Amino acid sequence: MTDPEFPWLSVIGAVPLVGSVAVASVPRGRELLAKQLAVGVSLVVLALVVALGVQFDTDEAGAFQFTEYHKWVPEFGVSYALGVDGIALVLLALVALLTPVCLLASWNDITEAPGARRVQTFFALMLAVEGILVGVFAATDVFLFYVLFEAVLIPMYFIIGGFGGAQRSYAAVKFLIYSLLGGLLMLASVIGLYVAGPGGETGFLRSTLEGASIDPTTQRWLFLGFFIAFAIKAPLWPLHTWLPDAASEAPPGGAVMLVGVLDKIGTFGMIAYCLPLFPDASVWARPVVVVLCVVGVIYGALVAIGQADLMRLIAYTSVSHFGFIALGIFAMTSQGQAGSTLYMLSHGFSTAALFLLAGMLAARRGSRRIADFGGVQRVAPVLAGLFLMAGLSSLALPGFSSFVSEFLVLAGTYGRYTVAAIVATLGIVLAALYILIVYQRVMTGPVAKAVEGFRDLRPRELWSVAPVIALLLALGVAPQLALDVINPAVDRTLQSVNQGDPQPDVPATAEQGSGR
Amino acid sequence: MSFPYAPVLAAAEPASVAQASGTADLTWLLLAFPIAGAAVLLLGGRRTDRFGHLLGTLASAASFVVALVLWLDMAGRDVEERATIQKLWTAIDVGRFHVDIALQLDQLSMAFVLLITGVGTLIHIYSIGYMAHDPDRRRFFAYLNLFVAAMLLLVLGSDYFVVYIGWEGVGLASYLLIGFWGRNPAYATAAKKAFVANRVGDVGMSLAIILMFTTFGATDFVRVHAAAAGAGEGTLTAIGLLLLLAACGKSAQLPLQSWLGDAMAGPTPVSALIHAATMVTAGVYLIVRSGPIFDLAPTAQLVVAIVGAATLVFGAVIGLAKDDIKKALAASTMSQIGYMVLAAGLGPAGYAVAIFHLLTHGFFKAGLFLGAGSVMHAMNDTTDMRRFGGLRTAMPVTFVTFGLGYLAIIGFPLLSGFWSKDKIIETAFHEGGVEGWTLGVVALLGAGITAFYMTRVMVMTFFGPRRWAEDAHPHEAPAVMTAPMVLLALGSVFLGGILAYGGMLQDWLEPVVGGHGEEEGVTTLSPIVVTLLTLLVVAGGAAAAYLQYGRREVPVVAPVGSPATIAARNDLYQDAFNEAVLMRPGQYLTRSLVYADNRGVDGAVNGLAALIGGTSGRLRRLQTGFVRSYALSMLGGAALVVGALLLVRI
Amino acid sequence: MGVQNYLYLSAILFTIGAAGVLLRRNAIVVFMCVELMLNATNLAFVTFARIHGNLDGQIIAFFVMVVAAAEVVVGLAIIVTIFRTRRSTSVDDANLLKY
Amino acid sequence: MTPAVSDPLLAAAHTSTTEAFGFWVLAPIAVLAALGMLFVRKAVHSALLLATTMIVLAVFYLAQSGPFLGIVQIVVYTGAVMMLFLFVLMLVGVDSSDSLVETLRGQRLTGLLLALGFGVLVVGALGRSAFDDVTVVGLGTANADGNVEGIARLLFTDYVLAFEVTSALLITAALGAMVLAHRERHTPRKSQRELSEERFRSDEHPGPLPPPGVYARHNAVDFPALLPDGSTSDLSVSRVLVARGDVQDVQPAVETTEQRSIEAGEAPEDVRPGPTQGGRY
Repeated sequence: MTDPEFPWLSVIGAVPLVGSVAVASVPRGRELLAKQLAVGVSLVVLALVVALGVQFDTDEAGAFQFTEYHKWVPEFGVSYALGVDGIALVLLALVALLTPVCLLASWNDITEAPGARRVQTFFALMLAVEGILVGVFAATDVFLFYVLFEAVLIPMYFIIGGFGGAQRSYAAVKFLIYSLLGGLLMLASVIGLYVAGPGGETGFLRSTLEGASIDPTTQRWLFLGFFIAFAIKAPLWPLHTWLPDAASEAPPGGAVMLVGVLDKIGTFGMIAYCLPLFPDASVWARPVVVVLCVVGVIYGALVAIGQADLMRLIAYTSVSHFGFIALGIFAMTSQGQAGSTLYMLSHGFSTAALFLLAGMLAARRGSRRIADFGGVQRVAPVLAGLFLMAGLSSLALPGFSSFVSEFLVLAGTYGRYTVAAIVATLGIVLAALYILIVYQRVMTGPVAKAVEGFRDLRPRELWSVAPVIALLLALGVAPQLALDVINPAVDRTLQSVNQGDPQPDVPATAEQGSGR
Repeated sequence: MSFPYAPVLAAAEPASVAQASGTADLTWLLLAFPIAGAAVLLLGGRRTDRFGHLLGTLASAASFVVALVLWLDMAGRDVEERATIQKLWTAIDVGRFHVDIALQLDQLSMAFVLLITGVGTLIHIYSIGYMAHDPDRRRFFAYLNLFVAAMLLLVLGSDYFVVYIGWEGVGLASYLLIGFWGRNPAYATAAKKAFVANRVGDVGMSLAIILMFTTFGATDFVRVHAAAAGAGEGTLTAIGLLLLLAACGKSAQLPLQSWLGDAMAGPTPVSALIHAATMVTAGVYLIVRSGPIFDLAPTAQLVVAIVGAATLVFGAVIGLAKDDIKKALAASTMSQIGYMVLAAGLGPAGYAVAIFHLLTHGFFKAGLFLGAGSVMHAMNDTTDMRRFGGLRTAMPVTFVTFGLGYLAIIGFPLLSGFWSKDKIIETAFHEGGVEGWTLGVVALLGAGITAFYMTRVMVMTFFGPRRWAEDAHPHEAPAVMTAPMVLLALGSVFLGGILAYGGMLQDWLEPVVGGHGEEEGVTTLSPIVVTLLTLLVVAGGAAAAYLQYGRREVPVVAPVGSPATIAARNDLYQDAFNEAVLMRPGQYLTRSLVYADNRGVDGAVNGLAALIGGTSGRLRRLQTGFVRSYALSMLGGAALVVGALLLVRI
Repeated sequence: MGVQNYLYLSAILFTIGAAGVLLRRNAIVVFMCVELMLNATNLAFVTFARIHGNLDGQIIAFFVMVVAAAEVVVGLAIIVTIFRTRRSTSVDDANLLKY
Repeated sequence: MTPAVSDPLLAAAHTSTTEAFGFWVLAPIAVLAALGMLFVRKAVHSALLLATTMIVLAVFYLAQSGPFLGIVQIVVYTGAVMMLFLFVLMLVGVDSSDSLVETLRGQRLTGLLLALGFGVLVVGALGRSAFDDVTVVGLGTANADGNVEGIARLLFTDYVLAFEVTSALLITAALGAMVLAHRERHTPRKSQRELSEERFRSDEHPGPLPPPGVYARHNAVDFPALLPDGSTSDLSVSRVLVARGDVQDVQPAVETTEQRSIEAGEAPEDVRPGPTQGGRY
């Protein structure tokens, strides 16, 4: 297994895809087998990713490791090239961790799906999403990335449209068309990139393109194509409106997959593609992007406060959080970008926990409306406790990794865009409001009539959410574990855009803290 | 103003804050016990219900023991070697941003550690009795342990970032405990209000730390304080004001004071520990700890003093009209912390005094709250003082301990409060100039009002005729509750004297907060005069209250009262103000944004879709289904192509 | 006379065929007009074969005929089927495939 | 390249006078026939006119050194394909004729204009191409071994794949035509007994209706039969006669005794007991 030639990434991507086919072919009537098989496959993927992480050379985290290269369409410079750096590794870990969680949490949700949709199909689609996402994060060829970027929409479309709530087809179509619109712009840019780049058999490799000097005007246009696609995916204000619909209509497991992992493609794309491929254009667009991000932070939080639907509320908090993530990326400081990368992880976990718990609440109550709950804490204290923990993580309470990431983003931004950082800091007050208001309305107060019969979390539900919370806490206490992997990759990104950290006005004279 | 601290550090930093070794290595244990306690109780669930309260108390007591050991060890060392730092692990290392999870145990933190673990343990013990009948007692102790751990982290952190972690940790514990009886919607709202108000303060904290980072490239005390001298005054003022904002949130100072009264929704031990003795004083700690920054930013310092003075009066005035015993005490807490903040705003001269008052206040206010808890416990959780009266015979122990606490807070000679409050007023006058006079007079006035409202509380509760509800059968609390009250009462009586004896506390704190007596302000009034004046004012206040409430009948239902009374009863309209200025517009903004998002942003998206759909609906009509129409357009196309080809050829 | 006259003839016949397709409503007549167009192109192919001196044009014309034969067979079968159900051979009646 | 003028197969490099004469005679016929196709009302006339054009084209193929194609044109097109057309026309109704009134608004004008424009464009394009500079090679060399051999050689070498594919196409087409023309039976054929029972169960008159001539006042074919209610039956006269307008008018006898008796019984209006249909019962 330690063979350096072993195609780790291909295998990690292929296992869930093969598993997906296997799960789909489980005959009707054997739903349990399909579920077990799906969870088993996702755990195998997790084990593989852990093995990958163990072998990952942290000192060289800035460079791509476990690289694979095969020609695909050499005439157009397209190749099948995989590799991970620190940032991609973090996201791979996110995918691998959240998939089994989602599958476990969706155990019984799908049987209640309307119509005669097969349980097998749902689990197979989830595995398909996982497999494609692995490819998205591991691709080092722009064209391959694009293909997978679009491909992942298909299983997700069916997850939302096939297994979602009452408005599912509206939400699914909106999600698909919105994303495809971005994808179209990106396709144009991908082609343009090849034309403007050096071309040749490896003309789509990131390594080829990152060094290419493209003239500024072209760069800007190409950048816009990529950026809008990523901004839709992320989603940045004001391109966010598909998210609340899609996330609230999708089944909870699917919503986690969508918001927790799939949307990270957007922010991952910004840091891994937009910046290194179009350094000048990124710096050119920076002020506008920063403004959008800050607006998103405040706007998302304010709108979240006003939501009446549990799932939509969580979706809008994500809009706010994605604002933070993109802000950190475009602040172009090591703190900002490392914070953003860590934020992707934290946001994935905390949103996952929130969505899953909200899903469990909704499944018990049969409604997603906040007003339909009340006093859940009395009848289901564990559920309420975990919900509070997830919420606290979402509002970036110290001790959770989201706090570290949010703080790093703000600290990184302040040096470059002081006003933006100050305004964004107001987001932490609003975050407290939206989480605590929903906690107060749902969990505290007198026990509502319809809530009285609630049973607390089943062991399966507990074990699907508890690990996520535990990870959030662990990374909150010792974030350096993740930052060690992220930092070199972030430094490389910053080098590519030729941006250094702002220097402090009055550098402290004492030696670096590590000496003590 | 002298600034003895930073240059020394810059020159010989390692000597000043030594790496922990020997006994000081145990610092981490202080935190480990309560964290472990909280973790076991929270994760263990119902299984730990039987022994949860004992385990929680044990964890706190163990911490206290460790604190005592550490204290003895520290006291045994030379003054220069007392401060130690124990680095646990590196939390963050990104670019220049480097944060170690490290515990700095110096004289200042030591004082706090002893207060927190000591008073904390007493309150744990008290709670065993107080919460005996609550089905969720285990959870309560888990939260208490969590609070102790977070508070210890707050005072032990060697880095503003670590302090921030503890800072939010205590906020969380406070939130959980205020909302402990969250089935009452008002309590849950109070909890949320406290957390949000604290969060506003946290914005200040965040920005202050970030500003330190961008200015100095560091956030730990040692390096920041050492480099502070090199920064511009504007920056330092900004940092100072941001830290003040943080302190206002946590310590319920103007303008973020409104949450403290509502926070009394929590169980009374919580009010005693968190909302009187420890957490709410964190702001004072922060300001004192950041002394080197404030010393270089006189504007910020002045604002601190003004905020303190304003809150002092504000709280006291509210205290005058409150009929709820806990709310009256909460108002008093606000006011007393105003004293501390005022002192902290007076520069190095005031830091030690602020801490002094903080410590004594911790004892007597905790004692008062526990007494109030005992009364409520006896009176079926009634808090309305108009339904009390004449309890001194029913509850002698409570009466005595509460009475001692009362005497301490109004500054009865030789009791704890006398020493510390007197010092503050004295220091304020000492400042000289218009500021000094104003602050001094305000502080003096505050002492008088304090005497008035505390006497009112005392008289209405323990003296006069019995105005009890029908079903009230007051009885003395069990020993597990009275014992802590007695201990705290002893502290209220003697602590001040001990600490003041020969300037003991000031000497102890001097290496951290700077010198005291030598500080020569303008001698305006000699200490004796100030003391006498204070006593006079206090006596006047107390006498007035006695005349008002001791001699006359206290109506069971509150009379309408003058406009001033109504205003004070309504917390001087602070909630109304917040509601009108923040909440209503906020709700309106939120609602309109939701509308705008649905109709505007999403409307644009859906509108675009509808436009495309509509256009294609029109275009669809071209598909008549008539083959010949299609053939026509095909021929047209062919003609166009031929024509185009011809054109190109020409 | 030059060979191009054949081409002119071809063009004219093609145009007439096209006009017939547009103007006539009887499916069979329309079909016949299509055949006329095909024939017109065949004439052009044959003429071009002559001009260029190789037989490829004739081969193509041959293939056109074969394909036309196949097309006629299927097309007429379709017309008969439609007629059977709708009792009409008007192309305007078969307009269900709209909007 | 040595074009042997005497051999008609090889002579195609130039247009002989004979050819020119033939062309100028036949081409107008083709065009007129084609135009006629456009304007005649009856489909069968169109078919005949098309056949004319095709035969003319066959002659032109022959004239242009394409004897094989010429023959194929006559055999396959004018023979087989046109037969098929006529056959279908018979199925559909030989006498059916189009109404030439245009139903699609603007279709006729636009169609004509477009077709005209297209023709003008193509003809213009042809006119612009400088044919004078092009030397007409002629098929002398290509047809050296005979036209059929030449075509066969190409067909079985260069075009063999296309040729084979064509065979597949033809088979598919044949199958397709069969499938399309075949009418699927979904129910078993009804037996005599079932038909009879069905008839008696229905409300219709079960017995045979009066045969032709029962109420007739003439026995000539151009006199329609009378229905029980006294009106004439359209079905009783051949459509050909109706189309010609040769049907004699019959004034039914008013208020005959038979009619009254029938009205008293059952004389539904929709019963059309035409003489030709009587046999079906």
